[in-house]
Amino acid sequence: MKHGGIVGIMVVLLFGTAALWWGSDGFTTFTAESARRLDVARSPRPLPAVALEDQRGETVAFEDFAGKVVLLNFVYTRCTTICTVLGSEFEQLRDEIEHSELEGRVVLVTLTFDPEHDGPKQLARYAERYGGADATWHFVRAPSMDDTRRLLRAMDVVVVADGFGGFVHNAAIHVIDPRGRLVRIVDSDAIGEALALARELA
Amino acid sequence: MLSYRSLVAAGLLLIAAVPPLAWWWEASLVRHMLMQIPMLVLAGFLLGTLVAPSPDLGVREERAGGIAAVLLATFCVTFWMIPRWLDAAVASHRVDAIKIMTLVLLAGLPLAWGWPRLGPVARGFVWVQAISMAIVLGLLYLTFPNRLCNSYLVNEQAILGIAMLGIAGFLGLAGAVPVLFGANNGSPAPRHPGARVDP
Amino acid sequence: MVAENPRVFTIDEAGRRIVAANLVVAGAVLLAMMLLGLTMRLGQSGWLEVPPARFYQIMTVHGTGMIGIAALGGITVMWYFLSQYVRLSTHILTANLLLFLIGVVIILTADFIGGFAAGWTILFPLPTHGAVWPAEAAFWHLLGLMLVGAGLLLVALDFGRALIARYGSLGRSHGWPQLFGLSNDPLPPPTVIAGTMVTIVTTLTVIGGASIMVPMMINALNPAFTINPLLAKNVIYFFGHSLANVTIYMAVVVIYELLPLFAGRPYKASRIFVAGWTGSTIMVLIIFPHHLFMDFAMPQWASGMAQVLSFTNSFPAMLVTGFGALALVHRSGIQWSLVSGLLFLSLFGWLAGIVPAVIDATIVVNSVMHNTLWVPGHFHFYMLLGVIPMILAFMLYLTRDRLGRSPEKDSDMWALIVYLGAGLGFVLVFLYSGRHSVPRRWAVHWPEWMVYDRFASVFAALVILAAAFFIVRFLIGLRHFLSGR
Amino acid sequence: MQELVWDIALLVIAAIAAIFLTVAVRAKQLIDPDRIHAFTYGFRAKAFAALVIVGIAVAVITLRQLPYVKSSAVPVSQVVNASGFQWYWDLDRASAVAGQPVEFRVTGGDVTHGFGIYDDSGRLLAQTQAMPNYTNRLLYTFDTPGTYRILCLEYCGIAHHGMVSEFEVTAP
Repeated sequence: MKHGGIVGIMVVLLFGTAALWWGSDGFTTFTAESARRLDVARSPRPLPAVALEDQRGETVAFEDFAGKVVLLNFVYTRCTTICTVLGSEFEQLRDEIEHSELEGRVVLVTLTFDPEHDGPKQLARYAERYGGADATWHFVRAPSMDDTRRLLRAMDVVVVADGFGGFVHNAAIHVIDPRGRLVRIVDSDAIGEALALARELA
Repeated sequence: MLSYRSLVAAGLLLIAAVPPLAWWWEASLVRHMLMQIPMLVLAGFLLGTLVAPSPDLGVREERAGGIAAVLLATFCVTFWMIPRWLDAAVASHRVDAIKIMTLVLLAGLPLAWGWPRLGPVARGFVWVQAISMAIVLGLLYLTFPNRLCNSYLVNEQAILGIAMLGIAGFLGLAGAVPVLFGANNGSPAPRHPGARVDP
Repeated sequence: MVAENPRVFTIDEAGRRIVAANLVVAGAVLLAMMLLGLTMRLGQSGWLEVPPARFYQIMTVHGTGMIGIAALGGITVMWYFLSQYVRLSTHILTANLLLFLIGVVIILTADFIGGFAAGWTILFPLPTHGAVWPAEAAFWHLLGLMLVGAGLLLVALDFGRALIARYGSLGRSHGWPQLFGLSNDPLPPPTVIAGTMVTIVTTLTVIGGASIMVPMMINALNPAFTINPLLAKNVIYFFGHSLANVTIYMAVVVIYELLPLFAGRPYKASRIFVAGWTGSTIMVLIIFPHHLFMDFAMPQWASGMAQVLSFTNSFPAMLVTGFGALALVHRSGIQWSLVSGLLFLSLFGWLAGIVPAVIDATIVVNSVMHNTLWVPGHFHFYMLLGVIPMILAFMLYLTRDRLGRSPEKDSDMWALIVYLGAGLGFVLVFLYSGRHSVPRRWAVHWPEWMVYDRFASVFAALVILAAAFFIVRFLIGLRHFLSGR
Repeated sequence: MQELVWDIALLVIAAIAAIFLTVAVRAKQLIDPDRIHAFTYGFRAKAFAALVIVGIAVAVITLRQLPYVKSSAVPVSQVVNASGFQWYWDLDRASAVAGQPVEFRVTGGDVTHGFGIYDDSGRLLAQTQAMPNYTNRLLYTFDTPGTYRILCLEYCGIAHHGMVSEFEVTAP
């Protein structure tokens, strides 16, 4: 055992580096957000069957959009900061989709994670800010808080209270393929990328 | 055997690792990184001082073993400094349990065994690396425009960044003051095997 | 406490072997890097076809390699003389050489095969935004630098450990109690004071280097993580300036130790000497903003301070080391030999090299000189005619020229004259090109600049011949040194 | 400026060389070490005083004319927005009128570049760094009409030497 100590150092170096490599997907993924995106891109995730309610108070479900590509984002209507940016980005997306070959094949869904406050009335009012809901853009909530949590958990969306009555959450566009699986997550301002993906999948 | 140290270690574990107190620490990024994790490592360290035999520095193997042990602790702490694993520990109790166990057993314990076995150069090396890693993390958290952790707010990130730079400064001063102004008188005779001064 | 310069230096066999290995590597890399430098000048002069991508890879390797061997050679000089006063570890010096060699292999691979060519200054975000080389190449180049830095850090820490063991603290080995009148003990020898400065500066330099290279390595792997470019620039120049500078403070002890042997007069530390070195310790670490004069976003106080400190930083070199050494030689009946000649030349190179540096550290001048060939002119001055002759003098002293008693050959004097003449010509061409606004780091030169490049190429070739002569001399005498006689 | 700087540098280097030569040549004329000590150290005090005086004078003179433009400066009628990219200059206008100040707002689009203004004889007139995230304001008044060139003065990758743009200056 003349070189036992040196061997020990080598073993620790090897296993330590391996652990860090594994824990960061080859030193590329250091944050939970990028880990979530990488994981979704690698293995698409089915979404839980959850009853949703839209801005008119009518019941909808993700199955209703089967055969279409869904671009989904999360908001809460009291939000005055990032969610307004998210809204105008989806507005741009709608302008691009409508009157193009994508119309009817791609829908936009804005989902509130604050169903206790955001009822159909609040959702409708929120929709009005961006020209109202139509066949392309739906504003929905999962009426029960449990269902909302299941949805958020399935997509690894984390919502944190900001201490001022609002929330902080992952701002991103979630791309759901015609089979109802979450297949990609892109930056909320990556409109071109989201459209390209939708075109590919639709 | 109930010694003073084992009591402190048990107390630290109780405060840092037992829910719901553990969750309270983890609810804030600064508490999580700068209080809970150090407490866990310290608890492991104190437990380690109870079980580790005192070093025999005449044996070279002991020194190499010390380096391996401190390296292990470094890897373990580094792993839990990766933002996604901080997030994962908050999101999953199972990951959190693994975090607590590894920080105690794979970071604190080996540190207690390894640190007394390190020579002054190795200690200095670890110290210097700790300073630059604190600067790196400080800059990372201070300047990163987006959220690094999904579980925490971005303003807490900036606080953590400043705190990390503060820690770097503290480590620097704590290292520099004794090195520059130590009260030791030194050894009177210049003896060295490599090169002896001829009379 | 022993303050006298030892008349004879002794070293055990393990120490001899690692010192020799370090110097062989330093000599070989020096020649290789000089040839790369010549290739660049030939390419600019139009005499040799060097594709731009290859030119910039060569430029990156040349800069990195030269700083690397200046540090390796300098730290070996310092190790040898410091080991006369304190107990140093040969294992650490060996570890340093191994880390250096591994780092060199990684860097050469990353640059010549991976295509990395961001210059030795690795100015963020260029390393990871090179457009033609992959980010992985940047990662590996930076990793190579980190290994070289880790080796230097180990030696510096060993210096620190040994100095503290012997003197109690770095403040004491720096002579501070005597400087501030708190102690009447004799001052530590000059080499110990210089070694203390090198310990402090090298350690802080490596901390700075690691603090910026690790984020850049993360950026190479994960582009989403970025760094503020101006902050990065500050840290990079803190690291780069201090590292390039500290090499001369490592190597300069060869003057303190050897020149007295030739001149027959002792070189003793004084309170002025301690004050000068203390000033250097502090100023070397805080004058780096003189690299950022053209960054108008820098706070003006930082720029103004950097200009003033750059002026004052020349005082210790000029008035302490330079003046002291000249006084030592003046009318001393010094024995001129290859070694004492190189020592004298190196002192001139250092002091004269400060002149264009200080001038360029004036903000108004910097406006029209920054990043012209004036800048390489100034640092080639003190590297080629300062640091390198110090290391060469050390190599030749060890192998053949103890106390200058060995017979001098005509060829020795000729080599010295060629080295000085061609070296001076080489750096003056750089400075003259700077006077004519020739931009720095251009692979392709405009026709009107090529005449300068051709003169530079001829001078460079002559310098290489002289340097090769010295290094061959060293290699021939190496067995003599290793045998310990 | 360049000529002055070169002359001063050459003069001081020559002076240092002369001192070294003198010491080298006279090294064999032995002198009593005690006398040399008193002589040289008295001389050092004078040299120190001289360096301090020259240094302060140069610092005071040169620090009064810094190239940095404060944001509160008088408005300039000619503004040029310049961005450096790998490997070209993007200038929103490529001409100006002589005799009136021009404000160059310089930034880097990808990596750090250097914005250097050259006249038609190849002389560097003024420069600033072109860095991402920052806009540096460089004020320059062209005295004579003609074709000027913008050269990249910070190494920015393998076509660094190709970053040259022309800038026309017309008579008022």
